[in-house]
Amino acid sequence: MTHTDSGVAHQAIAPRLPILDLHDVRKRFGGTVALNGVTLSVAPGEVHGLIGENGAGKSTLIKVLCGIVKPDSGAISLAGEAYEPHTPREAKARGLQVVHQEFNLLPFLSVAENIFIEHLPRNLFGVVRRNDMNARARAALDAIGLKDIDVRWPVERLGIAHRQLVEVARALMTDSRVLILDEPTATLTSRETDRLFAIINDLRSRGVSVIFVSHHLDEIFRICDRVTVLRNGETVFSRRIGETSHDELVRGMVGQQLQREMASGAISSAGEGTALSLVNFRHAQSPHAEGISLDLHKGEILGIAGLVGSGRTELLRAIFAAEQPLSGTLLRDGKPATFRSPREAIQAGIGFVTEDRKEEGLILAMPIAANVTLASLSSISRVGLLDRKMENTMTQQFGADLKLKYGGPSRHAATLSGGNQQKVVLAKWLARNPQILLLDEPTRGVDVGAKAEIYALIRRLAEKGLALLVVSSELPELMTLCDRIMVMSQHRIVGEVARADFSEEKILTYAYHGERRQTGH
Amino acid sequence: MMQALDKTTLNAPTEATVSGMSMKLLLRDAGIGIALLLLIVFFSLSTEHFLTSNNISNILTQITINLILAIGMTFVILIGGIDLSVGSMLAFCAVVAGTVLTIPELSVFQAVGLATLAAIGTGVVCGFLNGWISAFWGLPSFIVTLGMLNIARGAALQVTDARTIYSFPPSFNAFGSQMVVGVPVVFLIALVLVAVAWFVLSKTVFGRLLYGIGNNEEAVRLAGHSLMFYKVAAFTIAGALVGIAAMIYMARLNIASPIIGIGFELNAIAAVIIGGTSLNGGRGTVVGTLLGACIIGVLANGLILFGLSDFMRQMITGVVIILAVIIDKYRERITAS
Amino acid sequence: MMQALDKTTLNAPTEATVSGMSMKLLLRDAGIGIALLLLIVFFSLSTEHFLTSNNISNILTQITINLILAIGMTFVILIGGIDLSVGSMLAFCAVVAGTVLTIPELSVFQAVGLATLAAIGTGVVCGFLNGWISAFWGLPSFIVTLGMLNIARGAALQVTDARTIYSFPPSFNAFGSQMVVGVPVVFLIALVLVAVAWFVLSKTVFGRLLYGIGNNEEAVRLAGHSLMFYKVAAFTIAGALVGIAAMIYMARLNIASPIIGIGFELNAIAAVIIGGTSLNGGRGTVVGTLLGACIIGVLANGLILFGLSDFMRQMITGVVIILAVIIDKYRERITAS
Amino acid sequence: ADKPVVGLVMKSLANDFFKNMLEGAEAHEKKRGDYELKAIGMQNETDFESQLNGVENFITQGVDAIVIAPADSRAMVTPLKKAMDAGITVVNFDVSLDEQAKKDAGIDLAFVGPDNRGGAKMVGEALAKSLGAGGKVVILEGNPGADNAAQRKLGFEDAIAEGKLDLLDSRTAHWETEEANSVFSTMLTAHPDIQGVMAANDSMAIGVIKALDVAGRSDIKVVGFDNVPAVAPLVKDGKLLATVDQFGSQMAADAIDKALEVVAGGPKLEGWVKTNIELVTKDNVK
Ligand SMILES: Nc1ncnc2c1ncn2[C@@H]1O[C@H](COP(=O)(O)OP(=O)(O)OP(=O)(O)O)[C@@H](O)[C@H]1O
Ligand SMILES: Nc1ncnc2c1ncn2[C@@H]1O[C@H](COP(=O)(O)OP(=O)(O)OP(=O)(O)O)[C@@H](O)[C@H]1O
Ligand SMILES: [Mg+2]
Ligand SMILES: [Mg+2]
Repeated sequence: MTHTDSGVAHQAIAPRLPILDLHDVRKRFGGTVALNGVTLSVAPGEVHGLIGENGAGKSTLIKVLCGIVKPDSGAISLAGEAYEPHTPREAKARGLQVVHQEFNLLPFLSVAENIFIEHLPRNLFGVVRRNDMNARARAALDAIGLKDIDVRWPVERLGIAHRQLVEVARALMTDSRVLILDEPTATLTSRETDRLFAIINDLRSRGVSVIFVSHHLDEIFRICDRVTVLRNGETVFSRRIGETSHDELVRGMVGQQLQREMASGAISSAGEGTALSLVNFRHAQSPHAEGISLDLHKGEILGIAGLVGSGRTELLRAIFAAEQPLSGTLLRDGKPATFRSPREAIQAGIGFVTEDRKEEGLILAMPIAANVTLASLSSISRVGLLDRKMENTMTQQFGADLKLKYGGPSRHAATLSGGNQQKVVLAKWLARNPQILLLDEPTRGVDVGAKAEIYALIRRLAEKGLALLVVSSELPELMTLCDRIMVMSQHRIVGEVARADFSEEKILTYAYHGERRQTGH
Repeated sequence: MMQALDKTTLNAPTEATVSGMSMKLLLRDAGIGIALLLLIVFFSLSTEHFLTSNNISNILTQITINLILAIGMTFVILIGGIDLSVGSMLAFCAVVAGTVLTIPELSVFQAVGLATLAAIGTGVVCGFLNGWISAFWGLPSFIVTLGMLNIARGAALQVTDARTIYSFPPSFNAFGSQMVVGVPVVFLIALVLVAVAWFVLSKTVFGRLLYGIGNNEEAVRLAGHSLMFYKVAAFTIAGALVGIAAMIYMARLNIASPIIGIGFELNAIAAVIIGGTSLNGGRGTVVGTLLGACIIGVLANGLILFGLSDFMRQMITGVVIILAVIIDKYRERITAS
Repeated sequence: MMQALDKTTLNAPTEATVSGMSMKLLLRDAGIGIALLLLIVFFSLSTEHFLTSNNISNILTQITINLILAIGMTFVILIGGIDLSVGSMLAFCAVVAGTVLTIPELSVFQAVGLATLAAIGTGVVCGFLNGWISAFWGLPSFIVTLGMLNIARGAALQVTDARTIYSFPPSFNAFGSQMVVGVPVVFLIALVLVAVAWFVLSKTVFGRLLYGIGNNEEAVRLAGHSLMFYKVAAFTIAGALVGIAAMIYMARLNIASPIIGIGFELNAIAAVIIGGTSLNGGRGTVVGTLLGACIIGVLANGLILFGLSDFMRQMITGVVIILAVIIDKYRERITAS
Repeated sequence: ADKPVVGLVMKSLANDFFKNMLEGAEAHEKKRGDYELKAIGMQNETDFESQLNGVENFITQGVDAIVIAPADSRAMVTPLKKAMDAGITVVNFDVSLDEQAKKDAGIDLAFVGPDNRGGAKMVGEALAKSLGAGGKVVILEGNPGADNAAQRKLGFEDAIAEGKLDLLDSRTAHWETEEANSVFSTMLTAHPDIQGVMAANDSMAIGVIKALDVAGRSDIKVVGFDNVPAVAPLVKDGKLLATVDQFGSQMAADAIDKALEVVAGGPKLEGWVKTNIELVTKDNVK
């Protein structure tokens, strides 16, 4: 490396010649500075963590690397040669593979076709060798532990976590020199995450470099050799993993010491009557006639844990009447209620933060303000006329509350970073002032700082008497937040753990228990 | 529209940018405006009569029907639908209204009033059916309105037995060619409709949700809004506007025939899309539609004045339509960078 | 299609399910097949001549042109595009080929060969332009092909000076009405084209990527494929098929006129969409298109045999088109649960 | 002084009949050399608006005379009145404006043109003669709602009544060859005993004849209308029993002559200046 540091503290010089080297890369989108001098080098066979707050520029950096976004300035070299990809095709040809943060799947094509979309196996005449493809896709899925889905299914039928794994499988199909994973674990439970790490380890041993983006610092410590911290589009520092600490990384990301919000387990005052109870509540996808029964008290935070595909999302959707329940009773404040549409659920004071923000949560091509107010239009309008001033005030207020990093209320939601988009979805429901809030993976893609804020917010809401039902694939999250955790497996509630008894081991035992019973392992 | 806002407003999301916003608003529609301007300049220089006040008012009259249909079409396309039945519905509304208009027992005043109600009512019923059938059954509106295209045309022919209705009250016909300071009254009506549509689409909750549905139906549904209502409403509005267009058609041509309006749907859709509205829904403005309709009208008029043979004229029309949207793309690329 | 797979195959993803798969495949297209069957049963019972071999071969002949156009349209719609120019292109291809066919110096063999090349070549050029202009400039294909609709029609009129070309070689005309065991040869050609299209779309890499583009263009681009190539290819294939349809038209009717094919695009699109292909692209089959074309053809024929008046017939046609897709929806709901 | 300008307003130029008419007019302009011709057509036959726009454009351009083949016999009355009020000489040809509509608008306008109904009757009679009383016939109509289509149908019906023919079915094929072919094939299935076909134009007759070829029915007689070049071989072969020539190329030229007379200060035209029509059969086809 010939360049001099611009105030960036490089710790150790990489042992070998770096495979990928970025120097002072910059990118602006109109008035937003997304990258403001990123310097980074990745050694061959190294797993390099990339961390930073929401909107720090991680995804933009990755888009630069794979030829989607053209940087304004800066130098990039790949294996010692200058590297300026203009198209994703070019990037792939040079040996870069990416799993993007937002999904890029073909919903009506089969899982196998999605996995092989880059190079569909063909014979001389361009005919797809379907058997071969399906078999190899099967093997690829088995390798990452996705045994329970058929490779001939259309991707449309998969849940969000499975989709993420399919994307990972796709990226692994081609041999690459550098594999970039943008928040692959955001939708995974610990079991899938473990498998993914095993794969990463294997790649490392074969000399492939991996850039790994995550908001989970424990994952960074588990898998990475080195880590680079971005803040406001700038490299703060790069360190060997052994030479840094959790606190130092957090300080690097947010620029100050964060209060350990996670630890404070202030328990909300549960138990002033049930806000919602389900009795033998069953939806169309559930294989069990007895359905699901549970009680959610006012002011309570009830967590639902479970492995991917255990039916948590579908339960929430059925409660919200996004899908019609089949049978069973739903009691709202003790009174039986039937919702025929989300509209009626909302009128009964229920809000639903969906897990797939792109498909169900946001209108990406519309302004942030329009998204924030989407569920509470009546409160920003008079006789059907929109009050833009009120709308903007409301947006700015929630923007401030949730520490949203955004250009302005009138910018499109699509211009936000992934984590900030998630905050907009939250704001949409908070603006509605619900009495019951269903949260499906509420902090998916949210950075540590913001996560703490969201936790605090959820707790404040509970203190105000809201009943919260939280589905999350992160056990620490549930254990920090919840008063009670129910564990689902195979569409059943297989166990319940009270706060006093919280332990990962206990919850996982329940979660795998159902699994074992089913598959006979 | 909200989507019009450009990147530069980014760091000043305060009230002070309102005038900046309208500038951007203008700029957004300017691409197609530039194409229109080029056309106007070209025809002004190359033909003798193009810029005479007489010809301008001709053009405005000639644009009117298509513009009114295109306003309704904008609503439908914004929610991601399409309405192929407007031409047939125009004929059906016209013959129903024409029948009322020629009832001898009625005074002119009554006849015109009832006929207007009949025209709009017919349009509303057909539009409602279009919207309801597609929303309730979840069918593509392309097919449903293709069905309605046949149904309305058949009905128009059936009720009149393929005969033309004529002999409308003279004062009604006079209205069709009335001018106010050189501008045809019928065009002014269309302009008022543009203004109302613009207001509804950009200033009301209703309009906001139409855009939302065009962008992401599921998100709007999960936010507790009834998709059915808004979809049906968009098609019904389109139907009502067809009814108004039918009255104006009758006032202009003095007849109501069951075979009018064939192919009008393509012209209306073309105006909407040339005007920058996305066929996938969720994006576009009614001001763009106005400009799109102007382009089509100016082109048709100017090429005749230019003296091209009919066949050449048809070819050139095709080329210019494509060029107009290419110019719009150029503008987009330039303002984006 | 893969999409056909239902939940029941879920736990047995082995080779043993292949026959189960074809069952599902049938079931998927069956919805519209049921609608077709209902129509056929109805007309068989209610009219005397419907099920005669003569009438069946009539229907097959009458379907042929629309079916061939609809095959090409399937390619275009699958990638999320639309082609409004097929009717005009049909006329343009026909008059170009007709001109070649009537060159007196050529032997029949040469004339027919060259004319076929000319027809397909003309279609390929127009289709290529459609695809290239929309892909290169990122324009909606609706507008580009609307432009081409005007250009090709104008060109057809210009080259012929609006005159009909006639007097083709008798052996060429004979071919147009040839039968093989009661089935018109032209229909067999269309069936072969269906089979080829089905193979290309479902079995080849090319076809799968067309589906992919219709599903999620961006994802296909990110996977390193050239969108340009596939988009241009889809429109070019549609153009080539228009050329073939033009030759069949000429062989059947013995003339080539610049005003043929008006409105054919709507019929072709209707066949595709009734056949279950999504207008948004990415989903559908050419077998569905075949069934859709059959529905349209059976309806047109049956309603005349049924003795309905022209106007009633038009109305009923509209109603049945809508009913057919409603039946398809029902099937979907039932198989889904 | 400038030559007088004549605005010729026609229907769709996209067919042989009007194309011939236009060429006749253009040849006429060259031959006379004392006027300037401006011609416009329309997109399709039901596109009344573009004809209306054409008339308005001619008024704007200040032409001396408008010679018009109206797309609709009633819709064009108002704009033509406007033209007359602007001092423009107007001559109506090809299709006559509606008498009642003219009276209502308070204008008096001559018509130069053929008798569509008479022509249709003429060709219908030829068919009746060949079939004899009781012959079973079907009609293929033009565009429903079009004046000439309605006139021709009436003419056919006159001939059927007089010749005591038996009308089995009457349907539109919208002037089109392909549609006529399909519709007629199906009519033939429903009524295998058809003996004669009256097609309201030759394009449809071509489609019918092709359907008869395929069905192998050389016993059915067909008559058409317009005498377009493409039917000449069919008339010679006897596949088309008869058609009617309206001498379209002459018609516009005649109307222009009449208009120029008035522009030059001649007396106002009145009534119906009938133009020639002729039955074309095997005996006189060229
Ligand atoms: N196309 C765009 N137009 C305008 N601004 C953009 C665009 N893409 C990204 N940005 C902005 O650039 C900044 C960096 O975004 P980026 O997506 O790289 O963040 P990130 O580090 O990946 O965050 P997260 O952890 O939330 O995914 C953000 O402020 C974002 O709003
Ligand atoms: N459309 C569908 N067709 C078939 N199976 C489906 C479909 N959608 C979901 N499933 C299956 O239903 C089960 C429950 O899915 P659900 O999304 O509710 O699980 P989850 O616990 O929320 O997991 P995730 O983390 O994936 O969201 C899974 O086995 C999933 O594969
Ligand atoms: Mg990101
Ligand atoms: Mg889930």
